[in-house]
Amino acid sequence: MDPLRILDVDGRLLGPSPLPPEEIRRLFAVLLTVRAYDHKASALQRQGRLATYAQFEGQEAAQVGSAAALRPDDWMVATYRDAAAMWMQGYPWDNLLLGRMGDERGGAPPAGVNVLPPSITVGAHMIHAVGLGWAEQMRGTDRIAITYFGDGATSEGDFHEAMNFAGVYRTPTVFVCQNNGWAISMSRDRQTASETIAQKGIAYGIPGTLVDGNDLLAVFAATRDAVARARRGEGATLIEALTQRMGPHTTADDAGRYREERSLEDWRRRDPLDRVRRHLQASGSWSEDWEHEVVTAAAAEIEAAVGRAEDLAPFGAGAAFDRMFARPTAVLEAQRAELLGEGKAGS
Amino acid sequence: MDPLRILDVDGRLLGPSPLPPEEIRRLFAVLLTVRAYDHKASALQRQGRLATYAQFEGQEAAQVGSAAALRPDDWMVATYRDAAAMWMQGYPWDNLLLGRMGDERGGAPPAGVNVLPPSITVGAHMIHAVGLGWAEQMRGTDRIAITYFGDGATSEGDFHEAMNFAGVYRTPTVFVCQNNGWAISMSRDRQTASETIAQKGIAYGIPGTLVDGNDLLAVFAATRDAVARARRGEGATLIEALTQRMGPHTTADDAGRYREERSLEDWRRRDPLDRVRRHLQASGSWSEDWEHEVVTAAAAEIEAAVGRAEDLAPFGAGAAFDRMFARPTAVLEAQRAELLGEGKAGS
Amino acid sequence: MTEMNMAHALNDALAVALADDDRVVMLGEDVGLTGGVFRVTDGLQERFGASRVIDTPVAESGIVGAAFGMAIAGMRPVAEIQFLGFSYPGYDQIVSHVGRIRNRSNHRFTAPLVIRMPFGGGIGAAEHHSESSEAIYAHTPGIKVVAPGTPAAAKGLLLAAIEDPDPVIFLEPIRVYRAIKEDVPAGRYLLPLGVAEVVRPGTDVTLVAYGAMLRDAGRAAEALATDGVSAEVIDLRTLSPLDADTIVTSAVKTGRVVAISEGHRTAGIASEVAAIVQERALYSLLAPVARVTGWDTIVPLKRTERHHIPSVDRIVAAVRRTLGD
Amino acid sequence: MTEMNMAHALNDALAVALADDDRVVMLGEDVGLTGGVFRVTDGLQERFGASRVIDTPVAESGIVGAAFGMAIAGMRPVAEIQFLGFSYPGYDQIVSHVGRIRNRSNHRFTAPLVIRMPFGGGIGAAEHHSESSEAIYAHTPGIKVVAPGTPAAAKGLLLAAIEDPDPVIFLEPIRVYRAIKEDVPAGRYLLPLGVAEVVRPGTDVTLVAYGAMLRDAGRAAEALATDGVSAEVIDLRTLSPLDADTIVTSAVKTGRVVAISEGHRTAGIASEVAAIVQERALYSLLAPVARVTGWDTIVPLKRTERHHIPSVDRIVAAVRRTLGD
Ligand SMILES: Cc1ncc(C[n+]2csc(CCOP(=O)(O)OP(=O)(O)O)c2C)c(N)n1
Ligand SMILES: Cc1ncc(C[n+]2csc(CCOP(=O)(O)OP(=O)(O)O)c2C)c(N)n1
Ligand SMILES: [Mg+2]
Ligand SMILES: [Mg+2]
Repeated sequence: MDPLRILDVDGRLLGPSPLPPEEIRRLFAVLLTVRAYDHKASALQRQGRLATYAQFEGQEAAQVGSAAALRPDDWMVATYRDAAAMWMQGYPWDNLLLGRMGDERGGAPPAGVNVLPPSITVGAHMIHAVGLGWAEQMRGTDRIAITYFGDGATSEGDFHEAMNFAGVYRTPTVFVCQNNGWAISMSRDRQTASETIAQKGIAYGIPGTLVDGNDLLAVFAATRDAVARARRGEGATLIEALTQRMGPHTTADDAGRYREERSLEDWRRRDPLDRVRRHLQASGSWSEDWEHEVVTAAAAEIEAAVGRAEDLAPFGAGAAFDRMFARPTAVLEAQRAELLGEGKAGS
Repeated sequence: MDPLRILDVDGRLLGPSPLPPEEIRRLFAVLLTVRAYDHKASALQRQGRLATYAQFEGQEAAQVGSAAALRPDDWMVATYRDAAAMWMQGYPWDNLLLGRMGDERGGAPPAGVNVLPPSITVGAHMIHAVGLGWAEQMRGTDRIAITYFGDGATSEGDFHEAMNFAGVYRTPTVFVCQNNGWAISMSRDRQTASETIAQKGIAYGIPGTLVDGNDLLAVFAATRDAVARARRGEGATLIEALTQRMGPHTTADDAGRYREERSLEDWRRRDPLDRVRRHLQASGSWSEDWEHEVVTAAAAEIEAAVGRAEDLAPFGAGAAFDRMFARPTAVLEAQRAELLGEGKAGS
Repeated sequence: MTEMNMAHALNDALAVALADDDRVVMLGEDVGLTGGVFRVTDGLQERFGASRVIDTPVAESGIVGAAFGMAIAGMRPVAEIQFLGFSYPGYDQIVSHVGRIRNRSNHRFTAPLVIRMPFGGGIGAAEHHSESSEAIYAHTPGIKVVAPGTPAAAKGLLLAAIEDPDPVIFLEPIRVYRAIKEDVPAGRYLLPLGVAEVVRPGTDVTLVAYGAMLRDAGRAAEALATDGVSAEVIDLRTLSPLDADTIVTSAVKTGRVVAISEGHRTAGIASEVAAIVQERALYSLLAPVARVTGWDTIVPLKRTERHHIPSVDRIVAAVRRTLGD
Repeated sequence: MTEMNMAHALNDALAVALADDDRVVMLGEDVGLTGGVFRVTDGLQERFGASRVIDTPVAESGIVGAAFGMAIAGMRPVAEIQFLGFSYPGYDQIVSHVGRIRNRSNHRFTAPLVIRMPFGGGIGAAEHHSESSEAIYAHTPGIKVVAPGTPAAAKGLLLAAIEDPDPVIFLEPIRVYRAIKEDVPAGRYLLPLGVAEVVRPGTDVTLVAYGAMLRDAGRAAEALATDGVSAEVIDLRTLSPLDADTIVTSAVKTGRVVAISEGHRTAGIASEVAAIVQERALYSLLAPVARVTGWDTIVPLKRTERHHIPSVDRIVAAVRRTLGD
């Protein structure tokens, strides 16, 4: 299988563009914005203002290209590394940051945003997207569900069960695997003896597509087709986006222990932003000023979100008891009272 | 994919036989024997002398043909429906019967028999075969491990993890899926949208083979090749044996609720014993007297095993406490004393 | 009111829920065509269609995970796991996801689903089919755990579980399914979750039980009554959250408590009952709270299973010990 | 004797086991190349090779299941699960298979494996990374559960777990890994499983603790000592089987017990301690056994996690309540 590629590393179209020029320009601005966020979040982590953070540098096209193919009301179920995709689907920076600051309100995007909080455990969340899409099918809407996961996640049993259910019930689910080469220190070739991840679809009667994950247009085209198929009621698709995580696994990881720095050189040449910039440059629709403007505006927006998130007063001591059920049970109320010193055990 | 077939329903060879005539004759005797067991066990269950029993009628060739390809010291990890394969690998009738009578000693075959007690849960046991074979690999033996499972079991996440580990570590594992068309009331075509189960191997870099599971010789040939591959250190193979369970799921099941009786007509013509009998008849190496002799001897042997199993005095009241650890813990000893009325709580 | 056994009462409850609320769907292994291994869902697929009563592949994690997704999207799924012992492959979905989404999203997303599971032994079934590990789910935050002991309670609690805005694990005592009949109210009938019931008043000792053990607690109370011992029997009904007030009120009154559970002893439901009673009623206790439970062993197979499940004799003997006899 | 922190002591134990016994192999996610997320296995793959210290795919059920198969075949696998919260996808393998093969086969097959898991909170980690659900494993028959609180105990117990003929879940308190140092004996050093230790003698009250809470129990004892209250501190070390005798002996002596656990309260380890103490020492008790535990809520994220984990203040307050202050 050769991966689908539309934009080569020099920014040249290898075939008809799936997107009009203005839209490519808009998505380049998005790429710049999400990279600005990624850098900002890493910086905040270094300053101790965020807990562990999982960078997505290198994977921007895979996330932005795929999310660009969605309708605003579609469901999204993604991971700790998918802030770019989530943001595109309406999940505010504020929430993403709050989550990383260790505040449960990070998991609560505004009403109408159908994006679940990022999955921290690996593997379990894909079947949730199957269930969400299935429910929409039952209710007769044409809403679909997209789920993001890594190469490592494909080893979990839950990947298998999710794909199998999606195949059997032809649920409107788009499975996007960002194969970034690594699951922490485990390289892709030792994660599974399957030649590609895309071919795993065969085991479920689900078409698998291999795309250059650093090619915004290829990722968009593949996802657009998968979304259209799902919306038409024809079932799920598995997309493998070949990419590379340029940073460590998280800010707590030392990638030097398992990855040679020079193995990244080739990937740097394939940077997902550079090739879109070259493409825009070639058609004269890019300028340094414009890029600067976009980045500055994004930085300001993100900065404002950081401010809001940091200013949000933490929950009170007893708040956890309120988050368990629609109404706290008597057991929880008694424990809250104990915590707050109002109750006396053994009385 | 066309299933491998060597012996057609009329008992004619479609290619060279993988087994010499005497061996085919011997295995026909085995087929007769295991069918005699299956019928006897069903009868015992009806008399209330066994608990629920899972018949394997129709699947004899799949089990006998594959187990015939093993060395006596190879590991076997099979299910509640695989008594025939287990018996061939040395698991005594006594133990199989004891298990069905609800006695833990059923799970203890004699020393030297490398067959685990039958797996009652669906799916979890395949990875055990991976671990067993892996351990043999580590110790430098050329012992392999075979595991049996059904079409339904391929939907469990553990099937996926087992196949993936076997692929990654090239463990000496032979995966034998008896696709008998059903998982209780769920037909194979609704279990997975994959066209075949054999093709699921592609997802793990493991070769998949589809065989006529009612063809003793085809099953033998496919398993022989898979075992040889595993023994040579070349890794695992997935074999899908197409067959049909002719009885209900278990003696507690009413197959009439989900399967049309006439859907079995075609399968009756493909009976795994009939075609071997026809083959032997054609070469003049079968007689009614001989078959009668074999069945009578088998019946006597099984009857004797039933007697021994039924005569075995049940465990005493406190025995469960002895089976938990090499030596019972103080907690267990206290509980045993309580059960036996020697201890007084609250004293 | 009709006389029903528990399997029938549960079937009735499911039919009511499916008829009353479009959002209710059922899914599980063999729930449709065959009506489930215990026939609890008998006839429901025929009546409500294969898209409301869904036969699934053999994949417990998938069943729970898909139901969870459906619930978030606004459905009211009722998932069936064939036996409690087969819920373990779906354990991560239950503990890590079903019980957490409300907390994780600060109420923005919720998972109002019910996971039904037959539980307990006593029918000489194969290994894994006689589990009574409800304590592990009671220990899990974010999930309610319900275990009825009688047909009417089964119906009222199941309908309440389906209407509850949060996830509920609903445990059905296997050996009670067809063992007892009683009058069950027709139509929509609700019993509150989290509320235990004094099913037999008494003055000398409190027997705390649930599920299949409720019947044996009642039998023990009968036996004790003929000897002049008045036992109060409490049906817990909900194992999480436990109705501590009902237990403690009774303990204060009788001064003696026997906590009965078919589950393993260590860190089990009976341990929790004992911990609560000594915590809140120590100075009323005339004897230690006795635990009559399954042992810390695997449930033995048919031939010796009877030594594992608490018997009426063991309950009576425990009562006698607390009475100092 | 060398001064070591717990991570170092565990690494030392693993090196001893790998060096002494060919049958010992390690497997888990990232245990080899990176030496594990907490560096507990640092350098072991380099020293013993990639076939003895095995990096695996991300598949907890596969890790446990494969290790289980290896153990049956005669190896002594030590599996690592990256965090206790990630053991749930492997839960079925642990409960349905690892803890059962000896019973299922009446001793014919056994599974001497160790499953190591970091547990507990206190470092402001992401969701699922701060679990303290050890009670669910303690409730599971056929498995021993060990949870050291100090570096030397960690080494002695881990080596004993590896040599044990039965499966052991070995829980390593995350926030202790590098928090304390003490002298750790060199080479093969064994501490018995199932034996609790009185780590501080006292007369007025017994504090029962384990894992990371042991340190806080000690601090509480210090604080109480300055007020003239003499607290005895027991390090449980093994959670299953619990060393009831040591607990009860102390309870009889002091008449007051505070059971401390970071885990959830309902049907937790502290509940079991309370149940045992009231069962065997009721008439010695001067006050109810107090439970100081994590709440029945999901462990909150970083910003409010501190309200969940029992603090020294909460322990002291509980002691004061039992003293009637
Ligand atoms: C069930 C579970 N097991 C293990 C982990 C620890 N863990 C976090 S991320 C990760 C690697 C995942 O790799 P991949 O799926 O490729 O995603 P990536 O991090 O590369 O985006 C692991 C093992 C976890 N979070 N959940
Ligand atoms: C984990 C688990 N889930 C469900 C069951 C109940 N069950 C027993 S057999 C069976 C069907 C299995 O079908 P298949 O794998 O095709 O094997 P077959 O019975 O046809 O031989 C089911 C669902 C079980 N034993 N274990
Ligand atoms: Mg990856
Ligand atoms: Mg089958």
